[in-house]
Amino acid sequence: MDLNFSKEDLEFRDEVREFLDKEYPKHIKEKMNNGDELSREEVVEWHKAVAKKGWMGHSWPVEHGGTGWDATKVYIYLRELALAGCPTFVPFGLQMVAPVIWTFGSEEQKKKFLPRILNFDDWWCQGYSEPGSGSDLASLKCKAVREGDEYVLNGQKTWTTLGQHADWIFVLVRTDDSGKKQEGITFILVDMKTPGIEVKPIITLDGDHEVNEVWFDNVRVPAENVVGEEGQGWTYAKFLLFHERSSIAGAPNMRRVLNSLKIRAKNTYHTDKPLSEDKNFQSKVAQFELDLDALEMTELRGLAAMREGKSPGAESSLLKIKGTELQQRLSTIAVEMAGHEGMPYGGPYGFSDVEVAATKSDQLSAPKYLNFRKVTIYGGTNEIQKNIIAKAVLGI
Amino acid sequence: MDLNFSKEDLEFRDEVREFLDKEYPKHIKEKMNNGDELSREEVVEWHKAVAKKGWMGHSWPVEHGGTGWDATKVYIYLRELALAGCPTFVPFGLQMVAPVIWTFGSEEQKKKFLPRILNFDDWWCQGYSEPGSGSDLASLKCKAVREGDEYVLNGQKTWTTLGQHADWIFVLVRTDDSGKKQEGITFILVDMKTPGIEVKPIITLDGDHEVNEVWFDNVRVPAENVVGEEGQGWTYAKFLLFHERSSIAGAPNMRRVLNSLKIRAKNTYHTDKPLSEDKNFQSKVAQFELDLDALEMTELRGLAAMREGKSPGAESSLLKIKGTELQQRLSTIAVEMAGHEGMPYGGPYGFSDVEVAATKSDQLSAPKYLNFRKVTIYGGTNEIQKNIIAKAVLGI
Amino acid sequence: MNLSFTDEQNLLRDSVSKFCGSDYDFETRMKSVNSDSGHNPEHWKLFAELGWLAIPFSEDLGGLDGGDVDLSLMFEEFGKSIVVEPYLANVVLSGGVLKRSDLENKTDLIEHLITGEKQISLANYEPQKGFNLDNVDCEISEDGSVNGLKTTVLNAPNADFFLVFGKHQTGHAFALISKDAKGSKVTTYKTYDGFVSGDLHLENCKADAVFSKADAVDILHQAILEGIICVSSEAIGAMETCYKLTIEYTQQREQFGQSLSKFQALQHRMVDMFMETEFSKSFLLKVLATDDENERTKLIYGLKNQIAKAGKYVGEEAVQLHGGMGVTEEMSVGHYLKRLLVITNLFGSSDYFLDKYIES
Amino acid sequence: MNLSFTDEQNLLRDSVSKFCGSDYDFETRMKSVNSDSGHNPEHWKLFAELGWLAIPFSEDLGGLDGGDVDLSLMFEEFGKSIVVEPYLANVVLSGGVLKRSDLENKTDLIEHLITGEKQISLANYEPQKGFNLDNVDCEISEDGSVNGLKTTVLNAPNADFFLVFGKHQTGHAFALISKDAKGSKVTTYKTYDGFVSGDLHLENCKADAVFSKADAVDILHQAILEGIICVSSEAIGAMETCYKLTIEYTQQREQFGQSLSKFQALQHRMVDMFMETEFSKSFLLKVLATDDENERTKLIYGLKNQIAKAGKYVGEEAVQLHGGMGVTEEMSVGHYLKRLLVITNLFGSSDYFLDKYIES
Repeated sequence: MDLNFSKEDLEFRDEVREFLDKEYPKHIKEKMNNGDELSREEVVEWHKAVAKKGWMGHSWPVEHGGTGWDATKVYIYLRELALAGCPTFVPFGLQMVAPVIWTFGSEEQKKKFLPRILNFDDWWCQGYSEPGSGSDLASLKCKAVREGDEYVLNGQKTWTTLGQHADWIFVLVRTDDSGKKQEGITFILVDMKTPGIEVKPIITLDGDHEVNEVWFDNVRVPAENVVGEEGQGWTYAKFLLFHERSSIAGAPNMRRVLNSLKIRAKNTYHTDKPLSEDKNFQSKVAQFELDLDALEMTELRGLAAMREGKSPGAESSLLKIKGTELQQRLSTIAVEMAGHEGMPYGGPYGFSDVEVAATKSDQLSAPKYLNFRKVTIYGGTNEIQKNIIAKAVLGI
Repeated sequence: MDLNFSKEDLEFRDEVREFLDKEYPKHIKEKMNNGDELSREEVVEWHKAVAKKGWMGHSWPVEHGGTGWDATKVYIYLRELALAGCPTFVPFGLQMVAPVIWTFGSEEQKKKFLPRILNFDDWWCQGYSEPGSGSDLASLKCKAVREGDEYVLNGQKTWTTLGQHADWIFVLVRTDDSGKKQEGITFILVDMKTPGIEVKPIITLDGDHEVNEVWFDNVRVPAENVVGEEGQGWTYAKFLLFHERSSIAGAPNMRRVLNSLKIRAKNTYHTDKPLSEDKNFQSKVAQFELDLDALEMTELRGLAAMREGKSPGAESSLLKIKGTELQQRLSTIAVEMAGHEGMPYGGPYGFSDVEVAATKSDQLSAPKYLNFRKVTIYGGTNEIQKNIIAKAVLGI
Repeated sequence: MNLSFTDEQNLLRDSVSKFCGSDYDFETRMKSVNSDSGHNPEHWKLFAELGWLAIPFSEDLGGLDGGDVDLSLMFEEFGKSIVVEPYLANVVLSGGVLKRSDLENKTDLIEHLITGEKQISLANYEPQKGFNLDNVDCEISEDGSVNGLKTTVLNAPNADFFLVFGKHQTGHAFALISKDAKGSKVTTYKTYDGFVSGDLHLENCKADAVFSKADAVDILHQAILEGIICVSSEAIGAMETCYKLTIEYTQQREQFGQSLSKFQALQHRMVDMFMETEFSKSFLLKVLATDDENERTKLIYGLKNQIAKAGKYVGEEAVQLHGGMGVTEEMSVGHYLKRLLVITNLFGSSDYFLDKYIES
Repeated sequence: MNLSFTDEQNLLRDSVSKFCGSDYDFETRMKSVNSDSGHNPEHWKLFAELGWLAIPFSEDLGGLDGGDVDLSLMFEEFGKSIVVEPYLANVVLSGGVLKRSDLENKTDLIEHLITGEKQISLANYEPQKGFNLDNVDCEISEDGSVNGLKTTVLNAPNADFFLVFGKHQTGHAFALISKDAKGSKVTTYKTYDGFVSGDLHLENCKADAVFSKADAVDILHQAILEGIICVSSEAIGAMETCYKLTIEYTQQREQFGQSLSKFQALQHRMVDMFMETEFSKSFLLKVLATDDENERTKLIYGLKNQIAKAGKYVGEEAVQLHGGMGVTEEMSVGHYLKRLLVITNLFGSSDYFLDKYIES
């Protein structure tokens, strides 16, 4: 039992570092360091750079273009990316719809979609939640009626992250409402350029436009875009949720943020001594660090279990809960650190053109805190995750 | 709005102090200060001293021998008693069965029982809980069948506090099980000397014998001992629970314990400086103090509301939850303060005859902590209190 | 011992409550927030007409002789609707400094405050100088010229005058600076709770007056203490609305075939929110009912610590229990969290005030 | 990177687990607790026969060359049944000091430990001297006579020898003292977790040997660090049993017409207990898998802090969710809480170790 990397692993780590050094676009890196938002083009540019290197399929089977890395390599890879402050991968194609397609899709669908996903030619988004469905996903109402070789979609999806940029959307629709709510759900792939689709922004507390409503008004979709069988969509949907594991990026990314915060604390004064020497601050940071260590090791235990062929199963709910709680705690430490200098609104719709005396980091602390309120809600609220653990792990 | 006492109130406070100075038996005081257990005789001696002064009925109506004090005087009285470290009053007669008797009892019952309660001639205990009934009190099974002028009791009660000392017990029995579980319950008063009653000790985690099982084997009780109407016991039971308000003694008593703890901290060393100068300890104590202030003021708000004729209602659940949480927190601070020197077992069944190097306070810290685990469970668990607040106060 | 409000106090509360209840719904508030000045001049006029702006001033200053209890009652009601009208900045902070000051024309200025004709902002905090009030670099020279940079000057864009706190050869002093004074520049911005604020740059700026050279720090301290009572009361009002909104929302919202409010885990969390609010109210009451000045100051530090924790907790829970809807701009609940978060950090963090409490 | 156990380690765990599962139910444990020696000599003999007492000693000392991982695995299983056999006192602490020491006859003593024939207790802490290891008054003089008072000497009533840590003119040293030595007196008592312990009074007591004068503090420190890993592992085992007992109890217990485990608020709390246990396991794993000595020491401080908090939390919740039954001596769950509380405070409080972590 040891945390040391083998010589081969160390070489691989150096290879990742070299790649990042050379191919991680400088202008994107700078924006990420400043906490600025990336444009659609920049996000694509980053993904393309990775795709060109052949490293997009780190979680994919080799037959579909996966890298074939073992768990340690995947860990090293994602850790290095996070520590370098790279943007996280847009997961909707790569980690969510792709496994559904290669597991349940037709040969045509695999050929048509998988290579384009791996190359980030298409930007995917998710059509799951509906207003009123909340955590009770299966109660969805968005309708699809078959007419000849097409399905006609009507209804509304919501909380569609980055839907404003997307080329394709995977949608859960109701094709039959005669049975139980889990039955009669169909999983269908829709080109966002199809007439009748409207994307409306939802502005969140931090003032950002990240999520959307997606409206379907008589949207005609070829029947060949149904994945698997009509009415079996709930099975695929659950498979996808199960695959939407909390990414390993969580811990290394928090470590990077924590480190920069500790450095800033040396020059931050709430009283006449720097915050870094303040006992309350030290205790808060130490306890956070300890929890972060535990989170990271829990991720590693999961990876190790997977390597031994065990399924990580509902334990991923555990990572989701703890990881998101820690993200929120970290953002709280940053807000407290900023004090009243965190008040000037540095969010994307603020007076970012005005030169404010407070530092950019201080100004960004509250928008980040506010943005992070969502992480315990999206992807299945933490309350739902607890229900899952209670049932699936503890058997109660 | 002010917390100052009027001249009259101050005079009353001095009167209480003078009484305590003169009439609070020295040997009891010493035992209380040392954390030793009192014998039955000593508990009775203390109550008799108060009764002699005519101050037992501080919460009673004047017509039954109450003192007729206003809310401020009651507050002052109980606060002084707690600050002087007096034993709390045994509540089962004084605060629990007495209000039921004067509200629902017959004239004969009032005449027979109330003066003896006020004079502490009888020690009462409570026969409510049963094994298996837990918080679902109304599911009780202890049976009483009428035979002529008597009821015959069979069954078992549990968690009967200080039942080993009691002269009388008030019991909820099932006289009819044909209807809903809340129906067919009868409230009956039973002489503990009646043949067929057996009291068996329950030893709690701290090693103490405070609670008991009480078994009824064909116990014959005169029908005249039924309070109110047969089958209406649930109404009286709820009235009693409502009257069993968390006593105001909670906050002043904690303040006394906290103060002695702060003094000890000046001579307690975990490192090379005294604990009283340790930042962690200071923060913990400060936060406790702030919460204690809030608890005390919440009690005062309740008293003020009562003075204005408003019912304190389910808000007493709020005091129960917070008060017991604080008691547990305080006992935890004491255990932490003791460190490994709290390990020698200083409970009532320990080697108390051996001269141990650790101080008596340190040795008592763990038994007290363990004893206080019960406070969030007894008298309706804090979970049940939350259900009550949700329903009765928040209307959900 | 007396924990009751006077009839006048009850009347005042009813009148503020009525205004907030009938004239200040969430939509109205957001209109003010999104307007140029960040508040509604009509409301401000109304506040003046109702006499609210005169409350904490003594009669000889043209005021109504109100005290902390009156302010607290008002702010609790303000908090329930997270009112953005600049009462804190003008009346409590600037008014609080002025009324205690030895400024010659203070009666005039206070009169303007009371009528609502002029607005005045207190400028004391500076970038990276922390929460200790006397820790400033800004210099007020002998001849009244002022140099320095002041940050998060509440309500700055609406201010006709600034009360600038700075170093002075006697120790510390205040400088009265009009908004058009040469050498002054205001950078205005919104704060994330929807209020307006600004930085004040002063370069050889000539003050209209320099005052309270003998006791400037103490005056500032007293005004801030009063400010803490006000924002704490406001937070309590906001907390109350938070748990009430949450109850309402969870009762309406159905999931898995029953209303969310029927899930026991959520019920217990709403009870916790309610309890935090109630115990915060009690602590505030203790502060208000304490006469002894040292004890009161210590308790105010404790209050700020408690409110910072409880307010943040209740606000966060409210958003969480609103689920996805809670994090949208569209729902009011998130705006309560924003204001509570600002209050948490205003005048100093929760840790800062715990330390002050311990040291007192 | 390798987080797997070796086959030998898995075998060891299975064998300990089998013993605890089949020969060490709660009743058996309480019999040991209530016996004179506070443990069962038959069990101790069995431990020796199974080779468990030889684990952490090198082969040349007659041991099995096991390491912290092996000890940790054992203690996690011990914790599941809160085993009271004096493994920590004898093998980990006394053995840990002896194996690192320069005591001449240490091989003999260790052999006696391994065969279970002799028991040895470490005596280092003193009344009111706190947690810093080098803070002792006990004096070991040139000629080997020892004066001092040692407290909470684990397993004292069963000890044939004491390893007494004290001041020495070279700095610090250990003194080997046999139980019958003139000038020594043992006051024995139970600790509230059911273990036995004692105070050791030494008055001009002649030591059999004085040893490790050069590095006594460091040796003590190393033994205590190993002790922390052991009790932390034990706590994790106890935590696991706590949440499992709670699940079992709430499933059986019916209230208001359904089993307690169906109440969502209670479910979420059991999930929290489970989560605390799992994350504690992860942290322990991090410690075990870290090679660098400084980093490892720092992490052990962190581990003790985490375990103290998590263990107490899980134990308290287990008792609370058992309701009235939880606070009786009769149910096992409360005894888990007692042991967890002792572990919380053994070697130093949770706050103490957080500070040590911060300072490292």
